[in-house]
Amino acid sequence: MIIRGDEPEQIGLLKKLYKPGNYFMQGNEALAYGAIFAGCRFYAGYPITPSSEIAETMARELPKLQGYYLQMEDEIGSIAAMVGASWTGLKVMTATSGPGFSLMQENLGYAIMTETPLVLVDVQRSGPSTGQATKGAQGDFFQARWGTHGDHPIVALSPISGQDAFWETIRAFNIAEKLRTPVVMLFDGVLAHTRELVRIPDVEEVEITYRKLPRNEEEAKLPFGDPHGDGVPPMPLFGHGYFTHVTGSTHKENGLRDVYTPEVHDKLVRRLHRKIEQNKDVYEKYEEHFTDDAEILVVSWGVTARPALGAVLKAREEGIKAGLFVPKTVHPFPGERMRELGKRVRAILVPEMNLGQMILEVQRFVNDDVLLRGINKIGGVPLTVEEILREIRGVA
Amino acid sequence: MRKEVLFSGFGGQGVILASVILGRAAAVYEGLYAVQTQSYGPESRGGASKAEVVISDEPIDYPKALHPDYAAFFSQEAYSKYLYTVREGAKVIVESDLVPNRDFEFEKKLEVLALPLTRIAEETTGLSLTMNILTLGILTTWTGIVGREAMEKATVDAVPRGTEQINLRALRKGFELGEKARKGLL
Amino acid sequence: MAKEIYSKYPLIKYLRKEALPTALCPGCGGGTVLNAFANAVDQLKLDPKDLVVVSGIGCSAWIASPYFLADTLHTTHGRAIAFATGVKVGLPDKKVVVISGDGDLASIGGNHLLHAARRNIDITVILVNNFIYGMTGGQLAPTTPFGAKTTTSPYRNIEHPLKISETIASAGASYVARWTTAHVYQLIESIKKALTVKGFSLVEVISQCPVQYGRRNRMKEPAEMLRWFLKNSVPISKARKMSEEELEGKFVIGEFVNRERPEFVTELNKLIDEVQEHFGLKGE
Amino acid sequence: MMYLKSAYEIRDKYMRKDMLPTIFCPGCGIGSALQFTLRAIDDLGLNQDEIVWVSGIGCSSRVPGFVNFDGLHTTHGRALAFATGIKLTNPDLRIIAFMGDGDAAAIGGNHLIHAIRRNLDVTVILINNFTYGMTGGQVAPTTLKGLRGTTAPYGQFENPFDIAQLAVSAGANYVARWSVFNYLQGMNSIKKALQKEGFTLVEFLSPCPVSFGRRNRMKTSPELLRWYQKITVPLAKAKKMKPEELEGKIVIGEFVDRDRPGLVREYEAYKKRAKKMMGWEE
Amino acid sequence: MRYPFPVGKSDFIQGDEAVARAAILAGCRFYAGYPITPASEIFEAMALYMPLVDGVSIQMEDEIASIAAIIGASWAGAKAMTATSGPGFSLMQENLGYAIMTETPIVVVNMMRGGPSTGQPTFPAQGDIMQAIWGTHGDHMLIVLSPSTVQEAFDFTIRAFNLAEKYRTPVVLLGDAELAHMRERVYIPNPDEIEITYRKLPRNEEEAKLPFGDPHGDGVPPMPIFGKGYRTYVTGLTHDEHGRPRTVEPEVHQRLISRIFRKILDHRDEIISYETFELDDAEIAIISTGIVSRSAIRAVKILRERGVKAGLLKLHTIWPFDFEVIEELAERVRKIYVPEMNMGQLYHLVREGANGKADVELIAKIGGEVHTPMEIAERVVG
Repeated sequence: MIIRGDEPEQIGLLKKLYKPGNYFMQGNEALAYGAIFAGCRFYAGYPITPSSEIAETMARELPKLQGYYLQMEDEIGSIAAMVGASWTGLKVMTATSGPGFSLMQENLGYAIMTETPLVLVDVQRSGPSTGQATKGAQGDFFQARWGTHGDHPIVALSPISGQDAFWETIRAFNIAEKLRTPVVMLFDGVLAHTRELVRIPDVEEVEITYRKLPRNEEEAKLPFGDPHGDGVPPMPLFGHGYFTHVTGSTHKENGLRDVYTPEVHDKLVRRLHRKIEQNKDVYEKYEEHFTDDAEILVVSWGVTARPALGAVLKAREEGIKAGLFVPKTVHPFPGERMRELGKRVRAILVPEMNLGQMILEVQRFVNDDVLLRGINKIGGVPLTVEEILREIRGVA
Repeated sequence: MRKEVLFSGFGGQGVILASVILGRAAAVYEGLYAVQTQSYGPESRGGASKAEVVISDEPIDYPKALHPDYAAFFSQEAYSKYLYTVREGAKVIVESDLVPNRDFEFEKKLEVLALPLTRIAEETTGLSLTMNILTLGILTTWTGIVGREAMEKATVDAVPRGTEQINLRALRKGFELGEKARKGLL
Repeated sequence: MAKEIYSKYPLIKYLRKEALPTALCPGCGGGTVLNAFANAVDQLKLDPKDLVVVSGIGCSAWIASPYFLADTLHTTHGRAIAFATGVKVGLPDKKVVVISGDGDLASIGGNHLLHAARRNIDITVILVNNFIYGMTGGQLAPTTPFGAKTTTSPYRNIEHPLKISETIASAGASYVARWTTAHVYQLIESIKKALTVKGFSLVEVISQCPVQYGRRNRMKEPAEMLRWFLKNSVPISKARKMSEEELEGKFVIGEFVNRERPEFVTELNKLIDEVQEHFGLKGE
Repeated sequence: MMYLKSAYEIRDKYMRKDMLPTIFCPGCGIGSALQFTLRAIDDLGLNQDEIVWVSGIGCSSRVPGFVNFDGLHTTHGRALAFATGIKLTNPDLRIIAFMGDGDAAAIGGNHLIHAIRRNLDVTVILINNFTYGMTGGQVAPTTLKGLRGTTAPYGQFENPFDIAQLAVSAGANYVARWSVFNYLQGMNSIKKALQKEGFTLVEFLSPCPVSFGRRNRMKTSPELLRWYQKITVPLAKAKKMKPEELEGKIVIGEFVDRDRPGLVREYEAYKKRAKKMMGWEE
Repeated sequence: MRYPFPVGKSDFIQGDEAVARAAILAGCRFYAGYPITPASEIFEAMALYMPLVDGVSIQMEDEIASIAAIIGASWAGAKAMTATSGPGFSLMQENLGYAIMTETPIVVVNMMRGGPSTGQPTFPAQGDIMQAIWGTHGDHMLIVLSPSTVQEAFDFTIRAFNLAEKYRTPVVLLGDAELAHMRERVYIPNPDEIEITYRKLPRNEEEAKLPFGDPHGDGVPPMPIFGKGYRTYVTGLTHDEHGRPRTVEPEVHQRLISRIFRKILDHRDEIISYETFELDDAEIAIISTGIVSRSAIRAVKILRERGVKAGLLKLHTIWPFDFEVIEELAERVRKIYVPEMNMGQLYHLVREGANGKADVELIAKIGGEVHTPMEIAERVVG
């Protein structure tokens, strides 16, 4: 039995189990509940700090909802099992941290190539390598974009609070389903373990999506075609008698391998890119504060966006025209908007918990007459309002 | 001087070995620059097999053959597939027994030497397998792209131990034929 | 003439015609395995719609993928069983079959093989053991016999081959058997049993790769390799009475285990039932 | 009866003072296994500078940081692969891999069986505590059916691995299993293992009261030790028991002791053969 | 020292073979690998040569184990290498990060093929440029080199070992399937013609006690290899100068990671290398790396013949990236073209470097064929 998450029985179960209201919970738990509300009924994972609470919440809750929790032998097995389950029609997720994310890179590429919807949560911790296992960081920004080999597009979201994680996870599932693609959630160790007030909504408030299925035999025969012109082929699930062939090798629209014809590769990989590029409206999202008249723009993401907002508010109190731009979908980067904003401001500050990653994206979209500066901090402690404010004052 | 050479046929005819020997003769024994590439398509598993050598007296920028100056076709499939990539006026060797259907109209723009290469090889050495070496011999003297001595040394380097003499016999027969061709006697 | 025999081959209905001919070299044992598998499916009267075939990377991964006409998932190197685990959980009523090679399943994928056997998940694995990495050009595999030559052990293999069937039997599989491509009837019977048994089943098939293995080990012809298999095969009942030294270089064939053990997906669903019962969620 | 040096003596001789105290929780069994290992080294009079300790990730894997030897603390599951590089590069070094069950048998299961197959010269001290202690008590591939972990809140439904048995059938030269309660046998096994060529493994059932025991109604180490006593069966006795009787039991003892040539010896012979084949040497 | 191949003369060999021979001459004595197209020939050559020079060549159970084994070998004192292609490179990412964190000199060769996923195993691509830089998790720094000819494959391999040893860091050599299998003339030098570097070893007990310190102020600590009685402890956790895990003090992490960045960025002048062709008076610049550079050189020649003032900047070092050189160039040319065998990777770095000062256009090609010179030239003339 394949559960999509929006069946009356499932809605009934959700209503019975999760009363709407405010709860005090960890970011990891909020994220897991988001997945549950989004219809995720298959989780395969492997223990790793600081993501383990997501697994533990799923292990506790999924069986109640007729869902499956699997602990695999490693992270490679986890993402593999997810892809397998997704092809049977389940909505699937795994959560890990940097070292596990590194291990998953090969199969993440497989999921991109085979257009398998899945949600992969990377609770970033301080690295490289084993680093500071319990400390948060934002060092996997570019790994999420470029970690697997070969030409590939990717969608990655990054929530800024526990509450946000709940909703962004639902959005991640919706994007994954709608565009038949893996979606990476760049969470972090700080938010993962922070307990905050999280409002669990009424089930009716949550809108969820399920992948396009083939409407007829014809469509099912082209699991990697583009019958609707939106770059997203319907997904002929296993077990429906379609005899679908799925491969990570370069394949034709019918799924059969052809690794020798340059045009076949060109057509496939360009569609994969186009599918993401032309459906910006499905995933592009950012937040703006005081950008209308800002002279100094702070661009930030994830956990750092919060002290950044604090700093901008304080700066405003001091009469400095500061503004804040927060990409919520960090890949593909909202470059057009960045370009527009970049034209209007004098200086751009990019605070992040790494030695400078998103700033390189920003740099691509602004001209050299804008002062661009990173505010970088590593070591596991989030940037403070004061630290960011000091830099704002410095360029004011 | 940039010369592009194409060898093509089917698996087992020694197409790739021929290209390696030519490249080696040019690069190691003539002091020229040479690049050898081969296709790793499905052809390498039974279908048409193709190898290219680019030879030049200056460093070679683009490493692939765009419009071969010299070409050898050992099978119908190879002939039909790659003939049209050669440059006008190119010198082309065709295994006439294995390429029954030829485009004589197109060949008018080329210098074509069509010979029953496999048969000649067998008659010369008793081994049809030496056809590729025979062809190298023809190419050497017909085009002058490398010298005889260089070609002999490169051949000895590359063929299996114990088969040197047989292969040299094939090569020298090729020299003879190429010489004749150059003089317009074939 | 050859064409006629081809079209009369009754099991062609199980093959994906647009993908033919296969990419397997002449004399490869993969064809025998594909044939045995199709025969087993046919004899059991299984509907291919109830099959999902999963494979990894390598020549043997191509045996059923894409040539067998069912849902086929061709995955990354070594991970087929982990992918299959997800498929089986999602589709517990379907037969999930993994057909792949020794390098794929027992080298890079060895861990997934072990853990699937431990879980005893209801997946049938047909492991084609040809002692070599064929696709990449004949490198050493963890199954390469001691002393054999490969491109990465040019002076002979100094490592000991992994005894796959023995290891998987002790890891907890429900059904394990080993045959060679010279034992086609037994092979078909074992595949049938493996497809029927509830739990993890492994059929290891010793198979010939004349091009990459045989050629480098003085057996250029497929027939020579089959003769080698036949000459060195020892039935398991006899092998039990033999010493380790006597068994050096032999292929122990037969059924290693055939037992009932709790199966993973059944246990998982049982657990879900109990949890739902416990929280009063049944019948919602 | 052998003379046992005081624990302080062992500590002072072999531990890095600047790294103490260890991170281990009260009641943890890793300290015992560590002590057995150090005592074995001491008894055999092995040179401290010729031993390298290698580990992966997890509680047990932090051990090389506390002992005063060369130590390589690597990535999760991969210790034996790292060890392969060290041993083949410098065969004079003796390698001790200190590993946990999750590290060795879950994520690292493949490296384990392949190192055994190659007969890599290494002594594995395997701490089996049925859980992932460091990440907070998730179930491991060794967790017996019905036992609980944070990721099996309703009791483990999967079948467990028998690591020692797996090592035997993969071809190890020496395999023994004890609980940390069997200290003399444990120490003797380590001594044997350290003196052998090839792959040797000594598995210890080791209490983890905090992450494992607490969730399984055994909050303290003594309770866990009593439980081990209850569920373990000596090999000699087990041989006479039926499979049904052995259900839920863990067999302890020496499982195999054989002398297949180790990887280092094989590789040395290989180099000689290569030179001979290429005419470099007679 | 006897070598299993001729030295002091030219040979006609494949890119893969050139990498293997260079490694042997650079002093590499440990190779661990796993078969993968198109890098298997490197392994096969190493398997043939290593036992003869008393080195080790071992086939591991997967790529994860391969990189693990060479890191272990490096700590036991050997110069060590592995080679792979995209899928294997993806699997190696975790341990590549470990090598960065533990400052272990190793060389990892990636012969790029068409991706993502299994893609086109036998065809060349440049899809792993960004992966080589960003593939592992966490903030990290390493060196990435990219050859375009078989001779460069040889030379850069030696350079990769020297840089790895000098800066105690992993170095990635990015080739591609075309280069891997292509044969060209290569001069294999005599050992005395090559400059070979070996890592700094501690000069005394004091230095050995700080395997992750900075006693010489260059950011590169001496490496107390195993078995010398130093009792070194090496961990991928955040550690202090002595190697002791210190995972909760932000300053320790900051100090460690900053030094790992600094030891490479402070020596950019030595690490970064590039070549120019007709660039001095160029109005149009082409920037490329690897195999495509060869088409680009020809394209420049074609363009010059047509009267277009074009020039080429061919990057040998991809990371650390020379943003300054690109910016200078952007100030004096009209337009920059970036031909590459992917959908745009080097292009991003060039845009960052150009900093809005010149228009940057991507000439992307995928599918397994190198751009023809004409394809590039035609885009430039429009």
